[in-house]
Amino acid sequence: MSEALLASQAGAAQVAAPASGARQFWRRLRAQRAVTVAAVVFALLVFVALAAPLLTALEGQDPNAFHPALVDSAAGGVPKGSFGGISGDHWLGVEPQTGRDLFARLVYGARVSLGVAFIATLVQVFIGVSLGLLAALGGRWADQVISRFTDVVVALPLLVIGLGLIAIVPDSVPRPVLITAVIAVVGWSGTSKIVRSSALSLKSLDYVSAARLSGWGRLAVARRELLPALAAPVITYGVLLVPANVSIEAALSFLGVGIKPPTPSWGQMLTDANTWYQSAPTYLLLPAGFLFVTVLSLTVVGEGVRTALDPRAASRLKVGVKSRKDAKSRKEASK
Amino acid sequence: MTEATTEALVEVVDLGISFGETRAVDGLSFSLAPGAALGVVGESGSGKSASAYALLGLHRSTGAVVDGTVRVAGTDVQRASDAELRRLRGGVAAMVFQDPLSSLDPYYAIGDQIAEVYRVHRGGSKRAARARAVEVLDRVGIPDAARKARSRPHEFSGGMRQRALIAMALACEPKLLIADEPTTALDVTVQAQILDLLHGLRQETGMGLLLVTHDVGVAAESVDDVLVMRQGRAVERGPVRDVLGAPKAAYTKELLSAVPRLDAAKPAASDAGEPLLEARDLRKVFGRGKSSFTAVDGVSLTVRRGETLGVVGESGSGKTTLGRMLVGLLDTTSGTIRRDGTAVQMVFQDPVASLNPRRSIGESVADPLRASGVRDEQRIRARVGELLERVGLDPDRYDRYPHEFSGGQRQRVGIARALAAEPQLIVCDEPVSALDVTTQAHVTELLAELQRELGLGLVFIAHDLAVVRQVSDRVAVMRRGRIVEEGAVDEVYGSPKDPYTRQLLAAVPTVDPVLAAVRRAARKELREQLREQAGAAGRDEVAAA
Amino acid sequence: GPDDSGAKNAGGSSDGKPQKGGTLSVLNNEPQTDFDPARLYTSGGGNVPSLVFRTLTTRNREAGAEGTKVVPDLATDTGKPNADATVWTYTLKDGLKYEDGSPITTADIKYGIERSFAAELSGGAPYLRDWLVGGDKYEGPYKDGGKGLASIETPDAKTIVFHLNKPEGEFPYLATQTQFAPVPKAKDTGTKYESHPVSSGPYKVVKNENDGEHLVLERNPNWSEATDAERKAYPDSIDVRSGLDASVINQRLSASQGPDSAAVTTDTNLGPAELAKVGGDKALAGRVGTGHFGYTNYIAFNPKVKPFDDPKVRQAIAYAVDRSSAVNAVGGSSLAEPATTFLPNQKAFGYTEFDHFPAGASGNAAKAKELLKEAGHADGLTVTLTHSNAKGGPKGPEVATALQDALKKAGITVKLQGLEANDYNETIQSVSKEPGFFLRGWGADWPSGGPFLAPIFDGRQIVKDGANFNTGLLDDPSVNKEVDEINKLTDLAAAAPRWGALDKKIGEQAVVVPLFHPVYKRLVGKDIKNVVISDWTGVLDISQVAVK
Amino acid sequence: MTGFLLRRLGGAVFVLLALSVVVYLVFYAAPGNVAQIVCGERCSPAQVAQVHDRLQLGDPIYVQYWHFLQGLFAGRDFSSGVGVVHCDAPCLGLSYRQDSPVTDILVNKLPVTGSLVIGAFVLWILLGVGTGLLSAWKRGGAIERTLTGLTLIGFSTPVFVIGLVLIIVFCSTLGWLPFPQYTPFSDNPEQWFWGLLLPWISLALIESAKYARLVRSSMLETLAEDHVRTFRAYGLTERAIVGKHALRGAVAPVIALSALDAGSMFGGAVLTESLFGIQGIGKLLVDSVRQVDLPVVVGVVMTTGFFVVLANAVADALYAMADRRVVLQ
Ligand SMILES: Nc1ncnc2c1ncn2[C@@H]1O[C@H](COP(=O)(O)OP(=O)(O)OP(=O)(O)O)[C@@H](O)[C@H]1O
Ligand SMILES: Nc1ncnc2c1ncn2[C@@H]1O[C@H](COP(=O)(O)OP(=O)(O)OP(=O)(O)O)[C@@H](O)[C@H]1O
Ligand SMILES: [Mg+2]
Ligand SMILES: [Mg+2]
Repeated sequence: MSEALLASQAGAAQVAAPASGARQFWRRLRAQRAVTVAAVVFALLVFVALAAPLLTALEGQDPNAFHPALVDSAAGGVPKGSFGGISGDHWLGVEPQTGRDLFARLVYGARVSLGVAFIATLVQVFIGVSLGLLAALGGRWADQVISRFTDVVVALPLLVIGLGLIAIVPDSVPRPVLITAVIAVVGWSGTSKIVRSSALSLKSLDYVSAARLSGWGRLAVARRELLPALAAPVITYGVLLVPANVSIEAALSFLGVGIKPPTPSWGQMLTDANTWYQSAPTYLLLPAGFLFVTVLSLTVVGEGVRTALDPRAASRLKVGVKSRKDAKSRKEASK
Repeated sequence: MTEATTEALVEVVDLGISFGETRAVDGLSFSLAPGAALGVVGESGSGKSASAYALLGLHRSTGAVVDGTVRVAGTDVQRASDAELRRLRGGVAAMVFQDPLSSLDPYYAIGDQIAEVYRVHRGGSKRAARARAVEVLDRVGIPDAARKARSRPHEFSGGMRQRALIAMALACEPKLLIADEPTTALDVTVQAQILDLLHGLRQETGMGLLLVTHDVGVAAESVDDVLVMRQGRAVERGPVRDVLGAPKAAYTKELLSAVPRLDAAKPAASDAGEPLLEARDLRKVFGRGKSSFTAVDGVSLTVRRGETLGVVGESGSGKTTLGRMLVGLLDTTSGTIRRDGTAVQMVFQDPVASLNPRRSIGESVADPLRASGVRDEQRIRARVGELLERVGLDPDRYDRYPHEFSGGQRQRVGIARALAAEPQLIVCDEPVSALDVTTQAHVTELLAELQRELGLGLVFIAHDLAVVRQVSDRVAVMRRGRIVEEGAVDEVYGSPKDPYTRQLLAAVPTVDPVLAAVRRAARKELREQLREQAGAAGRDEVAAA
Repeated sequence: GPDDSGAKNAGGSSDGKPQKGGTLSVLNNEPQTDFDPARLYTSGGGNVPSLVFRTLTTRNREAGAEGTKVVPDLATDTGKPNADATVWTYTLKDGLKYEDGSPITTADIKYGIERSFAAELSGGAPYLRDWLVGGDKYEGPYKDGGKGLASIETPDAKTIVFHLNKPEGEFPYLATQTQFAPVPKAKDTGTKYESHPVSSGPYKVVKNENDGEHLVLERNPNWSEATDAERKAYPDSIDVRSGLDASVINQRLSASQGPDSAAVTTDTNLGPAELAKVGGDKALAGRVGTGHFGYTNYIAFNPKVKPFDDPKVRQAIAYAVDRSSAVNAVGGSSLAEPATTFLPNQKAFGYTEFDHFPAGASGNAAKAKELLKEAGHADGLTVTLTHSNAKGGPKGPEVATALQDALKKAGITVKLQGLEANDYNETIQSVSKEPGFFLRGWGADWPSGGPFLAPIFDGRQIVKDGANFNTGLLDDPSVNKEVDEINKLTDLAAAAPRWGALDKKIGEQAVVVPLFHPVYKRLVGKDIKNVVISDWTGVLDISQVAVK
Repeated sequence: MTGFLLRRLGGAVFVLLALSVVVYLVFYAAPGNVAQIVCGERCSPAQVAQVHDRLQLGDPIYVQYWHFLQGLFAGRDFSSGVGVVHCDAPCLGLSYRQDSPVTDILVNKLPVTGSLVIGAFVLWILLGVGTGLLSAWKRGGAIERTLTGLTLIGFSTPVFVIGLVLIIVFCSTLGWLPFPQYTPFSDNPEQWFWGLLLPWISLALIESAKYARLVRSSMLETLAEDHVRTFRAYGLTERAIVGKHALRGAVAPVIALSALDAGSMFGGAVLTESLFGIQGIGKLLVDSVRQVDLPVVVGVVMTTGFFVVLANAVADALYAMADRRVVLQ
C-alpha cells in the first residue's frame, strides 16, 4: 500500500466518527420530527389500552354496566342529552340502546383491537414475507405450490373458515389467541403477493448475485439483501393491515369466533354504530376516530422507518429542507 | 443567444462542493469556450464527477452543498429557476453518466428513452423521435440499431449501454457535452470510433466538450486543454500538449509515469498449476425463436492456478456473459463447465448495481466473511478495514453507503469484496475501467501479489489492451461470441493473426496528441475495410441459411 | 310457527278515494325464495302469496282486531264441522277460474294439499300431517301410485271433505294456509312449479327472477271480483324487489322519489337509529304504520339441567330480569312491549293479564336474591346463557348482554355462549343437546292460543329425535288435557279465554320467562293509499293498498 | 407460453379440487342438520329422513364427494318430484334450497358480481394509482398530507357507512342519482351504469387507499434510484419523471395486489352487495352458508378460486411483460 494512496484518502476522511448501521438507522429515524410525534401518539394509545382498568376507575364507570335511564327508549334508544350524552359521569357519552359508558368501552376496546390487530398484523407480515420470498426464490416448484396454496386461502371465504374453526377448535383455546390466529391465517396473502412480485424483480439485480457468490444460502440472501429492499412496500401495506384486521375481528364476532360480548372492541363498536351515524354521531365517530389516529400514527412511523432504512431517501429528505432554503435565497437574490 | 456565443460556454469560478462534512471539490475554477474541448483527468475520487454534476445543477435537492458560481451558456446554474434549469439540461448541455447500467430506466426500451428525451427538447412526433433514436444509436456503433432500440437496458452489454447514453446525449444536439468517463466499457476500436465521432461533431456543430476521464490516452486523443485534479483541487491546467508533454506538477508526472505501456508485459508466468476451471463449448442463447440471440457461441477455455487469462474483445462480444457463466450466475444453453469445487468470485462490470444501496460498503465487503462463518465483529472490521486499505480506500468509510462514493471507489469496493472471500478464482469484469492510472497500477499490483501468494486464478476481462498485457499470462480475443484468437500474451500482442486483433492493437490510444491525429485517419480507413468484410460475412450467413 | 313473520294499521296519506291502476312497488329485504304453495309457511296465506293463491278460507282484511277473524275465500263459508269437529266439509263458490280460464275444482285443492307431503316440496306447517287421518304416513302424490290421501274426499268438483284424527275446532284457520290453494295436476312441474305457479288470485306471476328476488305480478284477467270479497286489487301490477338492505329500504321509502312514492315494504321495520330521525319529522311520522303480530320473545329453561331444575332459581331469574333493558336492546319501547304473559297481548289469543313474578321495569334484584338464598345459592350463582349470534335480533347478543347485566345485580354471574344461527337452532331444538338457559321466540301461525301454546307446553309434542319446541320438556297431564278440551270447541270466541286461563296456569311453573312482544313500525311511500294493518299479520295488507 | 398455460391449468385444477375438499370437510364437521334445515323447522323426523335420503346425505362423505366429482365431469340427474332434472357437466350439484343446478345459479349471478367488480376495479385502480401518484409528486407538501389523511379515513371507515352516506347524499338529499340497483348491461347500459355507480365508488374509496399508499411508497423508492437522475439531467419535468418512470417502478406490487383483490372479490364483496341490494355471488354465498346449502357454497368457492387463479395468471403474464427481467414460471 503506497503512502500516497493512503494520503489521498485523507481529504475525504474528515468525517465524524462512523456509526454502525443500527445506530445510523436510529439517527435517521430520529431526525424526522413527525415520526417522534407519531410514535408518542401511538405509545399513548398503547398506554390507554394497558391502563384501561385504571382509566375507567378514574372515570368511575364499568364498561359493561347498562344505564337504561340515560337513553330515550321511545326514540329507539338514542342517548339523552347533547353530544351522545356527554357528562361529568360519562366523559364521552353513552352507547345508544344500552346506555353503557362509551369512554370505558373505548379504552377497553383498545386492548382487544390494538392487541389482536397488531399481533395479527405482525404474524401476517411474517407469514406473508416468508412465503412470498420462498415463492420468489425457491424455484419453480416452490412457487407453484405456494402460489396455488395462497389462491386456496384467498378463495376460501371468511365465513367458511369461521365455520370450520367453530367445528374444530375446542372452547379451551383463549378467544384472543384464536382470533389472532384466524386473522393471521386469512390475511397474509396480500403481503405474500407483494413480496413475491417485488422479490422477483429484485433477484435479478447484480448485488443479489454478488451475495450469492459470497457463499450465502438462499435464505440468508433473502434476509440480507432482499428484505431491506422489501421493507418499503411491506411496511406500507402492513400498516394498512391494522384497520383491516380490526374489521376482520368484527366480522369474526358475527361468526361467533370473535370476542365474546359484552367485551368491547373497536371493530364491534364500529359495526354496531353503523346505522347510528345520523342520530348519535359520536357513537360512530369515536371508535372511527381512535382507529384513524392509530392508523395515522402507524403510517407516519412506518413512513419514517421506510425512509430511515433507505440511506438515499434519507439524504434526499434532508435535502428537501435545504432546497427550500435554496429556493428562498434564490428568490431573495433575484429581487 | 448571441450573447451566449460571445462569452465562454462554461465559466466555473471557485466551485466548492461538500457532502456533509466531506469537502469533495474545493476552489475549482475553469472555463470552456464554445466548441472547445477540456479534459478532466485525475485521481479516482478527486471530485471530477461531482464537478460535472454541478454544471447541470444536479446537486440540487440531494443534500450536497455547492458554493462558488457556475455559468453554463449564460445561465447561472446556482440561481436558475427549475424551468430555466430544465431548459439548460439536455437541450443546451447534455451529460453522459459514469454508471451506464443504473443510468437507464430498466423498464423502458432504450430507443423510447432516447426518443422521450429528444422530444422534450426538440418536440416533433413520437415516430420522428424514435427514428432519431435509431439514428443516433447507429451512429454510436450499435449494430442492428433499429432492432436493438426496442431492447431493455438489461439486454444490452455494458459497452452498449454506455453508447446508448452517449447516443441520448447526442440526440438533442447539445452545445455542451459533459461526458463522465464515456468510454470505460468500450473496447479500443469502439472507443476510437466514439472519440472520432465526438471529434467530428465538434468540428461540424461546434459542440463544446467536457470530457472527464482517467485515461490519459483518451484525453490526449480528444481534447485541447487538460485539467488535472486531485483531492478536489486543480493541480495543473493547460493545453494538452504541454501538460502531457511537459508536466509541471509532481502529481501529473506520477500519473503519466503510471500509464501502462502496451509493451510492458507481466513478469513471466510463475507456474501454471492444475486447472481450476475448464469450460467446453459454452453457448448462451438469449430469448427464444425469432428474437433469439447467441451471445456466446462455442467457447472453450481453461484457467489454471496462479494464471491470469486476459479476455479482450469487442463491446457486446459476450465477455460479461461468458464471465457470468463461468462463475455460475448464468445458466449455459449448452456446454460444460468443470469447477471441481473451486471457490469463485466475480468483480462486476457495473459497480453501482453490484452494491446493495441499503447496506454500508463495509457490510458488503464483510459479506463473504460472515458467510464463511466469521462472527467476531472486531475481526471482521479489522479484516474489512485491511481490504479497503489495500484497494486504496479509507477504512473509516466502513459505514458509508455506496451512493456516497465515486465511481472508481465503488469499483474498488467490488474488488475488495471479491478478495474478502479468499477465492481460488476471480472473474474480473472490467475491474479497473474507472480507475486513474496510478490507482489502477496499484490495484493490478495487488492482484498480482495475491496471485503470487495464493496461487489465485484470474479471468481478467478488460478493454484496455495495455492493462491486459500487463496482468495476463494468456489472452483470448473475443468477437461476436467466439474466441477468435487465443495464446500467450506475447504471441498475441507480438504477432496477431486475426485481423480483428490487429485492428484492436491499432486502435490503442496513444499519449501523444500528434500521433493520435495521424492514427485517427488510419483508423478510418481500416474501419471502412472491416465494414466491407463484415458485410461480406453477413451475406455469407444469409446464403448459408 | 316460530317465525316472526309479519302485522297493523298505518296512517299513510290516505286522503281521497283509492282508485284502480298504477304499479305498486314492494321493497323487501328477504326474497320470496319459496313461491310454491306447498312449501310456503305463512300466517294466513302470506302477503304477496295471497295475491296469487286463493285458499279455502282467508284472513279478514280489516284493520286491527277485526282482522284476526277468519273468513271464506274459495269456499262459500269457513267450513262445516261434524259434531266433534273431526270432519270438515267445504263447498266452492261458483265461477272460480285459474289464470288460464279453466275452472278451479276441489280435486285440485286436494292435489295441492297432497303435494305438500312430498319430500321435494317440504317446508310448510306441520298441521296437515298431524291432523289428517293417515297424514303421518303419507309421502305425497309422486310416490303414492295415484292413490292419493284417503282422508281428503272430493265427492264432486265443488265439495271437499277432510277427515281428522282428533277434534280440531281451529281447522278454518288452517285452511287459510297456502297448502289449501288449488294446483292443477296437469300443470304441476314439481320443484320447478314455483317459477310459474298457476294463479287463482287477482294477480298472476309474469316474472320470477333469481329465485324470488324480483317478482312481477300483473292482473289476472280471469279473476273475478265478484267471487272475492277480501282482495281489493287496486294496482294494475305489482313489482317486488328484494334483497335490499334494511336501511336502504327505509331511505328509499322516506325519500319517496319516483316509483318509490308508490312503494311499501312487507318485511322491514324502522330501525332504532331511524326511529329517532322519523320522530322529528311530522310528514314522515304520518307515513309510519304500526302493527302487532302475535309474537313473544322469552327466556327458556331446560329443567333437566342444573340449577334450573330448581323452580326457585327459575323464579329468581324471572324476578331479576330487566325488561326495559331487554326492550331497549331490540330498539326501545316503540319497537317492543314488555311481556309478562306468554300469549301475545291480543284478544284473539285469549290474552289474560298476569305477572306471576313482578320484576317491575328494571328487575327486582332483592326478591331474586332472596329466592336464591332459599335455593341455597346465597353466595351467588354462575350460569351460562345460550343465545344466537345473529346481531340485532331478539335472540342475539344484545338482549343476552342486557340480561347478563340485569342478573349481575341479583348476584347471578352469566356467561354467554353465542352460537351461529344453525347451530343455535339445532342445539336448542334437540332434546339431548338442549342447554339449560337460553333465548327463544315464538310466533303465531294464526291468531289463536292453540298454535301458540300447544307446541311449547303440550307434553305429547315433545319430539325426542327431531326439532323439539317444548323446550321446558313440560309434560303435565292437566295441561295436555285442557289443550284437547279447547281444541274440541268450534266456537273460537269461547275458546280464546280458556287459552288465556291455561297460559296463566302454565306461567306459574316458570319454565319460560316472557320478555317482550315486538311492535312493527313501517314506512310507506307518499302516494300509498288505503293502508290496512290487521292484528293477524301486523303489516299492511298489499291486497288492500292503492297507489292512485 | 404453452408451458406456462399448461402449468396454470394444472394449478387451477388443483386449487379448485382443494377448495371443494376443504368445503366438504368443513361442512361435514360444522354444526347444523342440513336435512332439518332444508325440510323446515316443523318437519317430523320421518319427513326429515326422507329429505335426508333425497339429498343423499346418508352416504359417507367420500361417497358424496365422489358423486360430486362424477357430476363435475359427467353430469348428474336429480328428481324434481314429477320428473327428472338433468344437470349437465360440469355439474356442481343441485342447490338444496333452490332446487336448480348450482351452475345455473352461478351463471345468473356472475354478470352481477362481474359488473360490480370490474367497474369498481377500474375505478379503484384509477383512484388509487392517481392518488398515489399525486402524493408522490407533491411529496412533503400540504396536498400530500391531505391525501394521506383522506385515504386513511377511506380505509378505516366501514363500507356500510361510506355507502350509506353516499346514498343519502346523492340519492335521497340531492337526488342526482337513482338508488343503486342492478340492471343487466344487455337490458339497458345506461341504467346499468348509473345503478352501479355508487357501489363502485364506495368499493373504490375503500380499496384505493391501499393502492394509493403502495404506489406512493414504491414511487418514492424508485425516485431514489440513479436512472431517475438521468431523466432529471435531461430536463424532464418532475411530473413526467414521477408519472412515467417512477410510476413504472410501482407497477409490480399494484399488479400483484390487484389480481388478488379482483380475484377474491369475485367471491363477493359481501357487505357492498348487501348494502346496495345487489344480488351477486357474495350475497349468494352468505345465504347459502346460513342455509347449509353445501352445493352452492362449493360452487361459489370454486368460482372464486377460479377467478383468483385466473387473475393471478393474468397478473403474472402482465408482470412478465412489464418487467422483462422476470421469467414467466
Ligand atoms: N453523495 C455523496 N455523499 C458523500 N460523499 C460523496 C458523495 N458523492 C461523492 N462523494 C465523495 O466525494 C468525492 C468526489 O467524488 P466524485 O464522484 O466526484 O469523484 P470522481 O473524481 O468522479 O472519482 P472517480 O474517478 O472514481 O469517479 C469522493 O471522495 C466521494 O467519496
Ligand atoms: N439478458 C439478455 N437478453 C438479451 N440479450 C442479452 C442479454 N444480456 C446480454 N445480451 C446480449 O448479448 C451480447 C453480449 O453481451 P455481454 O454483456 O456479454 O457483452 P460484453 O462482451 O460484456 O460487452 P461489453 O464489453 O460492452 O460489456 C450483447 O449483444 C447483448 O446485447
Ligand atoms: Mg466519477
Ligand atoms: Mg460486459
